Order: sequence, then C-alpha cells, then structure tokens
Amino acid sequence: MPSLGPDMESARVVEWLVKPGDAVRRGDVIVVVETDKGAIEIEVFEDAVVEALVAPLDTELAVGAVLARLRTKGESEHQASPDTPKAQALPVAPAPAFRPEPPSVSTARLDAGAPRGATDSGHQRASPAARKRAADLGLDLATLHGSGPGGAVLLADLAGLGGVSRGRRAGGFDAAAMRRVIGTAMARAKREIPHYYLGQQISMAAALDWLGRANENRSVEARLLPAALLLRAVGLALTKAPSLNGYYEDGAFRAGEGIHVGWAVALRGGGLVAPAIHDVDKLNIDALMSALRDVVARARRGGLRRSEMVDATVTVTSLGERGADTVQPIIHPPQVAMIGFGRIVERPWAVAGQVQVQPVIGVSLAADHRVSDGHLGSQFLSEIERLLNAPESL
Amino acid sequence: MSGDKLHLDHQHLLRLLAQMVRIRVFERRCAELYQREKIRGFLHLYDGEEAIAVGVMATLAPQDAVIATYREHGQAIARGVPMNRLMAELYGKVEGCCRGRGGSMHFFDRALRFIGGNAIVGGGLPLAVGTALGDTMQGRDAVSACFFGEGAVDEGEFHESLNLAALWRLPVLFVCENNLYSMGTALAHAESVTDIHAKAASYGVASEAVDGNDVIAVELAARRAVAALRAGGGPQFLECRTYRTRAHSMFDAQLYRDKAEVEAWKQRSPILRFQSWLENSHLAFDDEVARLEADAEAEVTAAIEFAEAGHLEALEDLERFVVMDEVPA
Amino acid sequence: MTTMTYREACKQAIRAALQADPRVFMMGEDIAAYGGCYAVSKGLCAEFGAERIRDTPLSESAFVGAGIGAAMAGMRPIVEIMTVNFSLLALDQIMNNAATIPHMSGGQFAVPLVIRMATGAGRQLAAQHSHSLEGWYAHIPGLRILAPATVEDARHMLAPALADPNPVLLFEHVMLYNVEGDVDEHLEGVDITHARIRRPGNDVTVITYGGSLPRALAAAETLASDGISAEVIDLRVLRPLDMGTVAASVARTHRCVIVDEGWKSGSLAAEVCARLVESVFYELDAPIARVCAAEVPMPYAAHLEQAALPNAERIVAAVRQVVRPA
Amino acid sequence: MNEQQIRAMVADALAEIAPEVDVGAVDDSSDLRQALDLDSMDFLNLVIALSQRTGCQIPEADYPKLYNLKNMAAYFAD
Repeated sequence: MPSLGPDMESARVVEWLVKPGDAVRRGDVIVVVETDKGAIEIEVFEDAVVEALVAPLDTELAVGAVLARLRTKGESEHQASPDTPKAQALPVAPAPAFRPEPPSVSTARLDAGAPRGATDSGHQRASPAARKRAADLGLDLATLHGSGPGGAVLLADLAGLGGVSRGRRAGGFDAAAMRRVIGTAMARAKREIPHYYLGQQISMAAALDWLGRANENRSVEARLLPAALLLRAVGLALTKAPSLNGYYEDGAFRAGEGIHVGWAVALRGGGLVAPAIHDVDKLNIDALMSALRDVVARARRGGLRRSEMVDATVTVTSLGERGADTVQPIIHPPQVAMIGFGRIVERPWAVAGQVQVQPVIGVSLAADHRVSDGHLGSQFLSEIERLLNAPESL
Repeated sequence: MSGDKLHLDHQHLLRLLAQMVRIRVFERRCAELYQREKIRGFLHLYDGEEAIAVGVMATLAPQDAVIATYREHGQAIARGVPMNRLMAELYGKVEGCCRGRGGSMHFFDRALRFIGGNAIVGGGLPLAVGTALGDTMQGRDAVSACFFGEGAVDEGEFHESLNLAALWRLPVLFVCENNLYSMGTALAHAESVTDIHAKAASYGVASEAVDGNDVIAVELAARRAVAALRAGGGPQFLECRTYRTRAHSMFDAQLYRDKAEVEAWKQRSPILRFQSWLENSHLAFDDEVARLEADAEAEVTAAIEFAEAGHLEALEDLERFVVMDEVPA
Repeated sequence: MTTMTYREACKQAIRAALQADPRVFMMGEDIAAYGGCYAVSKGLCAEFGAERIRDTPLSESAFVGAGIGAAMAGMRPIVEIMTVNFSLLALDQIMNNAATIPHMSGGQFAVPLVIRMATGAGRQLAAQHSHSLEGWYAHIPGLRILAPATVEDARHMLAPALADPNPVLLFEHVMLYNVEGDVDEHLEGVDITHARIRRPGNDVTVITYGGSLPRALAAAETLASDGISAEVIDLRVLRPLDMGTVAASVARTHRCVIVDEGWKSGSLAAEVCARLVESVFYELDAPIARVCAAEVPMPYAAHLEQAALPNAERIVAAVRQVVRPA
Repeated sequence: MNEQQIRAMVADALAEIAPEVDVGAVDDSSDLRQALDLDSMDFLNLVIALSQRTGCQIPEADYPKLYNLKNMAAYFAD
C-alpha cells in the first residue's frame, strides 16, 4: 500500500484492474484504493508481469502492506517470490504447453465446457467495445457468456461486472470518511499554523472585457472562464513569492519544486477535493483552461491520479458565480498558503475621481506566519491585481 | 508593340529571332538534362514550332490570357516567364513557377496570366472560353489566346468550345498548331476532313490557315486576328501549319514517320529560315546572330545554376494548395 | 420563419446571390427560357436578364470548363448541370481542371466555382437520370461536396459555397424539391463544414445525407415506438467529411447504420465505415451496417425502382439487427 | 427537436459531467445551474457537450437561453 500523502495511514483496495498473468507497463493503473480522500488510482512504476494479487478487497490495509507481487523482466518466478508456497502461485496458472487455453480458468468455465462464444480456435467472440470494457474491468472474456450473435460478448453483458462498477467509481468518495479527513486536517491547521489573513478588492473589468472578446472568436471547446485567468495570475504571482509555495515540515520551510496549484473542487453532496494542476506558471492560458476542465471533470467522475492528490504546493479556492463575496481560507497542512476568490459582483468603483459600476472580485490570502509575513503577502495580492488589470499579458 | 500594323524595324526583327533562339537553346539543354535524369516525367519539346509561340505572343498585351498545352515551354518563354523559374520547375524545386508541383507539362504564371500548361488534349479550350467570358462580363479589354494541337480537333471539347465561343461572340484567339501528328497518329489517320481551319469556319468563326514556320506570317495573321477580337468581331481561328522536328516526347522511336520527312522539315526550320532571310536582306549580321545565341546559352546556364541551387518543398507542405484559403488577389 | 419548398429555397438562394454580388451569374442547359429542368430557375431570367441567367448549348464540358475559366478570371459562376449522370460529360473539366489547377499551379490560381446538380432516384427516370454519384466526386481532393437535405440548407448553403475559394459541388436530391420546410430568411448562411445531429438518440447512430435523411428520420420515429433511440446524423458535407461529429456520436451509441443511396461497392458509405473502424473500433458493440441502393442500373418500373432504393423499412430492419441481433 | 429529445440529450450529456444528478427531477422552467448545482465549469462542459451533439456553435451571449430546459428546447428547435 503506497503512501499517498503525509497524513495517510491506511486504505482499502476496491478494484483490481489487472489479474495474475497480465503484463503491465510502467505508468499503467493497476489498482484503485479507497482512501479517506476518495478513490485513487495506483500506477505501477516498472514493466512487469503480475504474479499474484495479495491484498483482499475492501479490507483496511496499513501503508506498506503488500498489495500484489510483480515479476519484472529478467527475474525468474523463483527470484520474485522465494518464499511463496507453490499453492499460492496456482491462480497464476501459466499455460502449460498442452493446454492452449487462456491463463485464467474459472471453474464455471470448466463446468460449462467451452462457452458458446468461443470459436473452434478458442477465440472468444466479443464486440470491440466489450473487449475494451472487459480489459478495463480486468475481466477475462473466456469466463463470460455473451448474448450476441454466436455467443459474442456485448457491452450489455458486462453491466454490473468487475467489482466496482462505473457508477460506484463515479460516486467514488465516501462522504463520511472524507468529512473526517477534512475535520482532522483543518483542526490541525487551526491548532498548529499561525495564520495571517489579507484581503483585497480587485476590479475585473479589464479581465472580463478581454475574456469576452477572446471568446467571441473561439469555438465552444476553446472558450475560457474567469477561473483560468485567476489561476494564471496566481501562478505568475507565486513566481515572485516563493515563500508562499511549498511545505512546512519538521520545523522548517521547504520550497516547492514547482508551482503545483491544488484547485478546490466542491463535490455535490458534500466534501471537497483539491487535485493539483502541475507547473501552473509554465502553462499558457489555453493549456490552463483545458487542465482545469479536465481535472474538474475527473474529480466529479472519480478519476483522479495519485500525483494529483499529493503534489499540490499551494491551494486555490474560487467560490464561483453562486458563492459568497469573500472567503477566509484555512491552509491545508503542510502547505503554507491558500488563496481564495469570492464571486464576481458589480460594485461602485472609483476611476480617476469618477464612480463607475464595475465587476469586482474579493481575493484573500491565508498564509503561514512561520514562513512569511503580511508585507510579502500584500505584495503578492498587489501583483495579482496588476496581472488581472493587464489580461492581455496573461 | 501594339496595333494591327507590323513594324519591321531592325530591333523588332532581332527580338523575334532572339525569342526563337532562347526557346531552342533552352530546350536543347532540357533534352540533355533529361538524359542526365535532372529532369523527369514527360518532356515534350517544341523544336521546329517556335515561330508560332513567338509570332502570336508578340501581338498580345499584358491583360490578355494565355492557355497552352503540355508542349508549352515555348509559350511560357515567349510570354516572358523567367527561365530561372521554368528550369527550377523542371528540377521540381520550390523556386519553380509552380513550386515543383506542375513540372514540364504544367507551367503557370499568374502575374503574366499564363494559365497552363494543360495536359489533357482539348482540356484548355473550355477554360479559354471561360476566361474570355469572365473578362467580357467585367468589361475588360482582354483576349484569351488558346494554343492546342491538331489532335484536339478530334475531341468533343474542341467543337463544344468553338460553338460556345462563336455563339456568345467571345474574344478567344484559337491557335491550332498543326504539326501533322498527334503523338504518332498522322492527321489523315484521325480526321475525315483534314482541312482544320474549314471546320472552324463552319462554326461561323473567322478562320485562316498560315505557314507556321514563318514567324512574320504568323505575327501578321495573329495581329489581324487580335485586332478583330478587340474590335468585338467574335472568336478568331488560326491554323498554323508546322512540323515537330524532334520526337513527341523523350521516349519515342518515331516509327510512324520517315527520317527523310523529318530532314526535309528541318531544312524549313523557322529559325534557319528567318535567320537566312535576315542575313540575305542585310537586316542582321553574323556577329549579331552569334551574340543572340551566346546570350541565350548564358541565360540557360544561369537558369540551370539557379535550379541546381534551389530547394525542395518541405514535405509538410505536401497537401498545401489542395484546398485554397482564399482567392489570390 | 417562412415556410417554402426546397425548390423555392434553391431559387431564393440563387436570387439572393445574384442580388448580393455582381460577379455572380448562372449558366446551364434550359435554365432561362425553359425555367430549369426542375423549375429552380423559373423567372430568374426575367428578373436578372440573359447576361446573368445564361442558357447554354448541350455542351457540359464546354460550359463547365467556361465556368472554371470565368471563375479564374474573377467571376463567381453558378453552373447548373441537369442531373448527375450528365455531369460525367464534364468530368474532365471538374477533375482535371477545377480540382487540380490550384495545387498544380502552386497556389497561384483558385477556382471559386459552384456547380449545382440534381441527383438520386424515385421519379421513374430509369438508368441514365437517377443515380447517386456524389460519392465519386467525394473521392476527389480539392473539391467541397455538399448535399443539402433540408429546406434550410437548400436556402443557405449557396452563399458560403460561393464565398469558398474552392470549387463546390451541390447535390440536390430530386425527391426533395417538393418538400416544405421552415427557413429563417435572415440567416447569414450556414456552416458548410459540419455534419448535424438531426435527431438525438442513445442506442444507435444512423448516418445519412441528402434524399435519405427523411427516410432515416421516419425510421427513427418508428424505432422510438419500439423503444430504440436512434440518433440521426445528416452528413451535409460529403467532402471533407466531418468525422469528428460522426465518430463522437458512434462512440456514445456504440452502434451504427449508414444509409446511402449510392451503390455499396466503393461507396461513400464504405468510406464512412472504414473511417469509423479506424477511429472508434474499440467503441463498437456491433458490426457497422449499411443500407445502400441495390447494385443495378436504376430500373424504370416503379416497383423495381422502389425495391432498389433504401427506405424507412429497410433502415428500421438494419437498426433492429444492429441493436438487438437475432 | 422536441422537448423530450432535448431532455434526453441533456441527460446524456450530464451523465459525463455530473453523473450523480437526476435531470428527470428538474422542472422545465427552473434554472438548471441551481437545480443541479452546476458551477460555471460544469455549465461550460454541458455547453460543449450540447454543441458537439447538435453541431451548433453556441455563442457566449446565448448561454442564458440554456439556463432551463424550456428555453433550451426553443433554442435548439431553431
């Protein structure tokens, strides 16, 4: 069980995406674990063959527990698992030369004889879509009976199979567990971090004007939201305020190795996650917008990656058009700052001695006094204001 | 030079000779480069027919359109397309007049209204009717000169185009280069009536047959025809009788004609005839003629150097111009 | 919104184009004195004169070629060919000149020409007036091929086609001319790059164009009462194909039936099918089915002609087989 | 497109964007953003999905016409 965050102690395996005998490649997602923060996909870091799935489903396992045994290239079975009793290796069932059958053979299959969909050559008929879905779910087609022509497996035959269904994954987050985690983290933040808070009102007239014009010529897919501008401004401003970006651990500040902004996504039905968007300062506005769309969509569906759950060096929350005017953020430990944006509202605004009605946004900063102080924080907010007033430079 | 009067001044006569010599020298080097595999594809040479392109082109104005065939090096040179760009095109280089996409059979030059380079026999005639129609509808004083061989007369497009041009009285100068063979088929093998200008006349098109190896005769006839066109006289037809003294293309054993016939026509080469006439009439002198040839050789040599130094179109531009982003202004 | 026939929409489109741009003129066989084989241009000669509504001799190659030349000389011609079978007499000009000159000249010349023609069967016109050869033209790089299937597209596709710097071929299905539909007269043209979902659905994607669209929509209605939700896509543009819209739909429904009045062998339906297999193979939950014309020259007798053509019943049957295989 | 078809299309689009919401429970004239708790990102994703399904390029100025199912039906009917 990998450690996915400094405060993670245990998790449960909810879905295997591979089975014994499967070849896996570096970067493949092989298992989904349910943590207190939600369902997270775990990737493998080397090319290997799955020897055995060790961890049982839905059992709380401590960080460090063995989930599965893999054999990397060049390792013999013996080297990979010197102390594995032979019985345990049985499910792997590497196909003996005299039985040209798929590696995983269920008893059901043996009882039933060749399934209807198997052709003479032993090839299981299946639609391409069913084949792909079965692979996603880690199911062996040979064990399935299809309802299609000649017993072909169709998508409908896979509904409800594969441990955790798409529906469950979509829900992915256990609300009660998530509430516990938020509570623990926030209590720790309030207890340990000497917060200071700064707030500022910023006119969004230039930014929204620019955005409106930019969107006129864009296809629907390429349109920008104000959130992308806010995120871009934060990313750029952070390059000038490195002591707001990083971690406070073991009595010392460690600067982040990149500007990875955790973007707080409120989940319908309660709770929130803040997946990281990596290297925000290096992405242009279009790349940022598509990263935002992607990460929000996956947060909703429950398809976040491990690195996105643990890499954030700072967090941003934007309450959006139906939120409150201002927010006083609580820093997510061990981070050292959090930036909050309220909704954009029309307010009287003085320009060159004249009062105008302009769209205004309230930006606030909570930062860790052990690392920075209010002077720097003020400069940071001013920089955000400067950037938002010159949107063409974003 | 414009108007319908031919001014036989020294300078004009030398210029006619120079143009024919430029074409001849250019193509002689092309044949050599083809055999050295510098030029590929089909290469059709104009040897023996130069007087037609040079004589007709001398009568056209910049606003006029020219539509030619796959044997169009002569027309392109006489119209004024720089040799550098032509040679680069033959080399398939991006500096070529069509960025290497056309080759020998498809020279185009928008600035000179040189509209190909058409390798479908008869395919250019409807185009010329169209450019004449477009020019007329926009009130332009422009004619469309369309060159084609006698083989095109076999095609339906010849008859459709002559009829349409005559019906709508469009300013098209039809120039038939009758060199007696369409590839290897003798005229009498292909046409029941071999008098081509009579066919044109049957459509009510003013029509004339002329010695295509006499540059002065061609220019005089073309000048009359162009004047009639500009005066609104409807389409004009010139049948220029000539002979191709080289093979149809580079790979042609010429089984279809006698060597003696070719030799006889070589003696009537338009360049030889015109040059002799100029010299006999004391209108040009040996050293002048020698200088024209030396100039042409130098020009072609420079064009070859230009083509050799040219660049190949980037592969990522393979599909460029298949779909145009705008109509070029 | 105004209600009008497809024929009237074609005419109003031409009228508007003639009014909007003095470079626009039309030529073709029997379009002026006679009023057009399908009466599309009836009355236009009286309104715009014989200079701009030009009757031509029966010389498809010459007047299509003349259209190309006039386009290259700065005009914006609309050439009408009576029917797609006759267009073969002008194939040389369309293929060897209109489609190739821009590329062959290294981009020096564009051919901003529109060619309209009637296509398709259903009027007992037999084997030399009834074929659907638009798929052949869709094979040719350099052309844009449009198939207006709705009255709105008939009314509004012409303006963007004339604005296109490339040769555009518009195929009008003979069975559509009398169809009535709503048109927004003030629309500033429609896009001529995208396919359209004419009816959304979840279980299967029915891809079609032109004269087969009404049949596909009728089939979808029948299927709905059977609990099968069919999404109907009108390709609208046959070249370049908008595979984005098509593939996205098939990726959602996982099943697909292609309806094309052309013959199946080497058809546009074959092309769409191949591209789907290339792009969304792993989304397919059933073999792709095609409903095409029988492989015969179109016969005269009504019952034979109807038997040769795609119709709603055949589409319904094909969809059922794909959605609930026997 | 009639209202039923629009509703089916919206439900289908929302299945990807907000899998947990039930569009069937939303009444015709109520604001979808409120009723389904869609933020601006969700709403943009919905507009994109609808644009892909209908082939319409929906300009930003038209977004308010998509706030409820009734207006939406009218919009796509055009």
